[in-house]
Amino acid sequence: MPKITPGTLGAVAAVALLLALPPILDLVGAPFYVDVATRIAIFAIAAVALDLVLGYGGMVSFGHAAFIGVGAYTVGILSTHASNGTLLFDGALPIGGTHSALIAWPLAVLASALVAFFIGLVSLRTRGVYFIMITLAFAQMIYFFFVSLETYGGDDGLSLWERSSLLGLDLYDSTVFYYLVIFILIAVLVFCRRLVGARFGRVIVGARENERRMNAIGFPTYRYKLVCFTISGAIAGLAGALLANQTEFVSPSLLHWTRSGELIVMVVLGGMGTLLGPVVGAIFFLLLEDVLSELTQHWMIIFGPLLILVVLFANRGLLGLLRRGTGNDTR
Amino acid sequence: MNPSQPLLSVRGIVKRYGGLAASDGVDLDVATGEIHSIIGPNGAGKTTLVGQLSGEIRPDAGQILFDGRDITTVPTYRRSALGLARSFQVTSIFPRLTVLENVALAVQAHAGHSFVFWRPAAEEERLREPAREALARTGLERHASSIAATLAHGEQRRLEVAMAIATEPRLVLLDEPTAGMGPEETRQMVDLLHDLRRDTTILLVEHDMDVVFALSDRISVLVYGRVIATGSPEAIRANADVRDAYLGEEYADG
Amino acid sequence: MFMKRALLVTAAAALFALPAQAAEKVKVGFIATMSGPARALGQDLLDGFKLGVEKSGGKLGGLETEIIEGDDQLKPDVGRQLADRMVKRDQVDIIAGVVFSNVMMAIAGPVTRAETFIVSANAGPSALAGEMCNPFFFNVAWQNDNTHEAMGQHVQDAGYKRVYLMAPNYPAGTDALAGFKRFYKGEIVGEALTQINQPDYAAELAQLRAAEPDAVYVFYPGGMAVNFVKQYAQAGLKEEIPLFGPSFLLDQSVLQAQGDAALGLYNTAFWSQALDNEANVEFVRGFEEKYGRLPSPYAAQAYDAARLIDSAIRRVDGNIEDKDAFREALEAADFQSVRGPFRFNHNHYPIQNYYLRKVVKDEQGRLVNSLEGTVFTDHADAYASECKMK
Amino acid sequence: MTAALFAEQVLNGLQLGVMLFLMAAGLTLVFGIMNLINLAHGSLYMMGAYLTATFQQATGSFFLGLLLALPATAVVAMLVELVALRQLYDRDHLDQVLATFGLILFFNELTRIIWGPSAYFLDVPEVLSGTVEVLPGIPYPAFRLAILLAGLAVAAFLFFLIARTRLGMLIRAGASNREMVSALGVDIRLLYTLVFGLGAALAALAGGMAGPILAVQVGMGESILILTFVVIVIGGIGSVHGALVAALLVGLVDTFGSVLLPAAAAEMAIYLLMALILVWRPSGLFPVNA
Repeated sequence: MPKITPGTLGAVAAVALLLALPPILDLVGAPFYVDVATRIAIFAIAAVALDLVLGYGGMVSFGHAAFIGVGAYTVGILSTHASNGTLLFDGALPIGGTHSALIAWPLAVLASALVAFFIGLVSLRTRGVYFIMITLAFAQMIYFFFVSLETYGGDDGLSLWERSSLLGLDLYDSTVFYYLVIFILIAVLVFCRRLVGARFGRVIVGARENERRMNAIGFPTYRYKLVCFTISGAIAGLAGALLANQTEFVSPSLLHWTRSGELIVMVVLGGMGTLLGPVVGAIFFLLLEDVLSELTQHWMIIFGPLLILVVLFANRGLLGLLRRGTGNDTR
Repeated sequence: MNPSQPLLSVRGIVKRYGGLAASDGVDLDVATGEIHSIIGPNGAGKTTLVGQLSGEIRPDAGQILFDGRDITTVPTYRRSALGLARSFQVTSIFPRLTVLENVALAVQAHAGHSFVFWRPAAEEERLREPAREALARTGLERHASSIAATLAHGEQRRLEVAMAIATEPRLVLLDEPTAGMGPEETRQMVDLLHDLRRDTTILLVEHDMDVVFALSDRISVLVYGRVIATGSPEAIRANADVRDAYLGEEYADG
Repeated sequence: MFMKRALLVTAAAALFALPAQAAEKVKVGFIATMSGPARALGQDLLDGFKLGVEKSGGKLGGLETEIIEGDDQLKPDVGRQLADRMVKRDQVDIIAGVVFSNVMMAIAGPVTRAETFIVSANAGPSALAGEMCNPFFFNVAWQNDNTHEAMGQHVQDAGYKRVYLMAPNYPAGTDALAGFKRFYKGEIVGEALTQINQPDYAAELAQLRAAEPDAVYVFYPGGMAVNFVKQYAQAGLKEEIPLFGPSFLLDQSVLQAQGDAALGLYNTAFWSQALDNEANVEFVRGFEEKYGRLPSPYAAQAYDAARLIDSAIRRVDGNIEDKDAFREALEAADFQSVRGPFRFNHNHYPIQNYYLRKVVKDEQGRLVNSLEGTVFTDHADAYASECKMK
Repeated sequence: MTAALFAEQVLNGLQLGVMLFLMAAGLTLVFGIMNLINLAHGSLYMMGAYLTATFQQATGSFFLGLLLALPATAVVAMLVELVALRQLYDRDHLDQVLATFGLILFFNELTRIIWGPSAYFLDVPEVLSGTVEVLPGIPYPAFRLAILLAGLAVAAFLFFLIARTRLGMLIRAGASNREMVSALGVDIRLLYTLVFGLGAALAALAGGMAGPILAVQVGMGESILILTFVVIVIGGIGSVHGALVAALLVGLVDTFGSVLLPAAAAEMAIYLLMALILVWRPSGLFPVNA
């Protein structure tokens, strides 16, 4: 199967560039940008997760920030309990906190997956605008849940006393943390690539294209969409766990509804229903936000119309623009 | 299976929209191996009947039995698993997938569960082989790798049929398979259906009377939500009620 | 944990400290919320701070001064990224500003770990006053609870027996009510926590009226303050039951939008533009001249932040690289604060007076806070005892 | 809770309800007819409040200010429709969500540049400044009562407009059959622009009337926007009478939730209500295309 195609070459080049980034930045005297790149990569993971439901599954989720938040809070809460030595649950089976990434991160993924499962269970019964709005409503519920969660800082948020510990790696070292995040991003991309090409992915794409037909040829599409939604939530939760570690801080602002909107922007900006699209979108979105906000306080007045222009004239995303010439469009 | 028992049996199904009964006690038996056609004027309730048979519409009353089993409340996707396949009146394919992928998806629905996350579906011969066979049978094999949306109308209609038969169903419900076709395309479709009858029972909802009378073993006439007559093509043609209600003017004009 | 680490690092730094050279330039990273609905506060902070820098002729402590501005968008992770960039790329000496506690909590760890000083011009989370207090963190405004404690004392002194409390349901809100209750000993007849950024309080006001309290104490900042004060007056409650609040409920950033609904209401603050000291008179006049509006307490705090930094740089003769000396210079707080007496507690939070103010109209018919008395003299916060710093 | 207090809370709930209805009516019409999700509907509400305040200061009269703000907001909205939104009618919902999300950012920043970052002042008009004793011992703010009555009057007018007038007939026809409207010789694009303007005027009315009660500030549109979406989703998107029922329902649940439930639960009550209703009826209480 591994043929040398332009795509494979591009992927190899991209990975090489990602790996070489920290030394390059060091060389040009801008090592700080490793942190920026890390943050972009984390949001890229979340955007890829969203693209799985949005681009491949055609489910416009307006609540994905909630899953990032749940993942981040899981790590934050476990870390708090580990730091002050208190128990998370008391009673017959007392459970304490932990700093260990090997425990905390899978739990973050699991928690987000569970939340996504239950939200999906209800939301996927609806269609179209109703789906958009009900996912937004659920995300708002979770947002307010964390706002009122006074034990864990409520609206003020929760400081991570320590970053997670992972196999003796120094996660405080920007470069180490960067490589870890890049490794996870690539792993997520590979997993998603396999997933969309496998039977499961075919069902998801089929349901996007023509759900009625999928039912008629014998697929219980609801089930598959629910699993897809859950997987997507789980990956977003992983991004949340990473973000909590990078920021060393978790707060409800992570779950604000505009965050869900920004994630959608990233996916569409880069190109829906492609795997690299969301990555490109995250890079472009966050850099643009950064550059514009350094340019002027009123950067939103540029950013807003820019968004409209993208939708009107480049709604296949940046990747789509690049590919228009070559006619190589996988969507 | 009891040979004397009909494969599909509809007992008095009723479906009302507001005050209007789109199905007003429809009775219908389809025997194994036959081509059974349903005809009727516009507004007779054919679309509603097809919806109920495929499971997209739930009847208010009555029963649908498939191979003796009550499937009245069985969801669409499970009817397909039981061996009841269908095509759509308005072409319903996956326009952005290739022709082969379209059919392979239909095969996939019947080849075990699809919670497979790692192994590429494109490498599963178990899916592609039957799909290619179905394409060969419907004369579409040379289009296998074309994007479905690029096919001509008649070819898309045949792709519909290919998707329906790829799963080796026991009964195919074909909803106006020749809709919008020219004479040459219609002739190809008739040949295809002739060929299909060797392996499967066909329930045909069709407007084109030439097709109906050329193919059918039996015909049921639906008028105002009721079956007013069922019989061989000759019997139907001779039936005075049918002629009064419908056939006369339309067939004469046709 | 990072507390311990920071102390270790400090000790190491002290061991290897070289005779410091006077720096030529001081770089200040100024982080504030400059976009979104909460932008007004950020603008006040920035304007106040810039005026404070101008007072030294644009040179804090006589050093060339560069201010690098950053908009945290009220997103802690964005604030964190800004702080990282300022510390690592721009290599600022001090990070100042910061409106919101959640942003401060996100940046405090990494910035102090990098041994960069933070001079908070507003955010004063209790954690940083107590167990997470830090040698590199200074708050030149107030600790969240203080203003509420002062009003608790005043309402107690004024003899009100039955008080009804309201605040938004978030930590600053619950802290506010806790602060009030720390000094108010009468009966609390009702307590309502409302949704954060809730626009309409009609339902809660009906409940409040039915509880028949003697007095009402509420904490609502920003837009919520405007909503609440207007609706309280519109419901006819203002004449019936006296309303008290912290300065945030009635400060210059919201008064104009509240209009006459605010007239006559009492509030407590660490500062008033009516304070008659030399520094304050100069500040208020200068602010009005430069920006064409009256300063809010936020502007006063930020002005003081600039004055504090100026004084500390002077005290070390520009040797800001000597972190220990610079810290001592900051601790000395050798500057004329616009609020009168000012010194730092051992947790680097202020010990200062708290005043009673009343909303009145000035000669030009503008709504302002007049000075009605002093509630607390040399008041410290309740969390200092939890701070292990020297 | 005493009977009098209960009655007062019912009034509060209804008042919030009619406010939500004014917002929801425009949004649901625009969706029903143009099939457009407009996230920027809250920006029109904000625009209405700011323009009312500005015109009030210029004319010295709140009512005159409000009266001027309605057409002004409608004109701004119709310009936006002409320039940007018109291109979105045939796009999928995702594109619409994105583009109108961009519009929110634009409008917020524009407002901030024009009117400054601080909250803006808008006072209750003199004649409505007192309280009215609606029940013995229960003084109720006259202005809120006026909002309630004005809202109900607008609702009645809207139902009359849709049920009895030619424009209403076109609106009803446009919702179900674009070709038919075109066949009647009506410029469907003009109809769309007018409907959008109507929705904007309703939002401006809500914003202008909310101005004296609330802080007129950037971002005021977002908090009501999400509630409005909850309303139209519960009511069934495209259904004006669904919007009315749902708006009153949401107003009452929100009001009673905030006094009867603990804070955390009250915040989630509305969203829980919506989830439950959608589980029961996935297309809302009054689905338009049954």
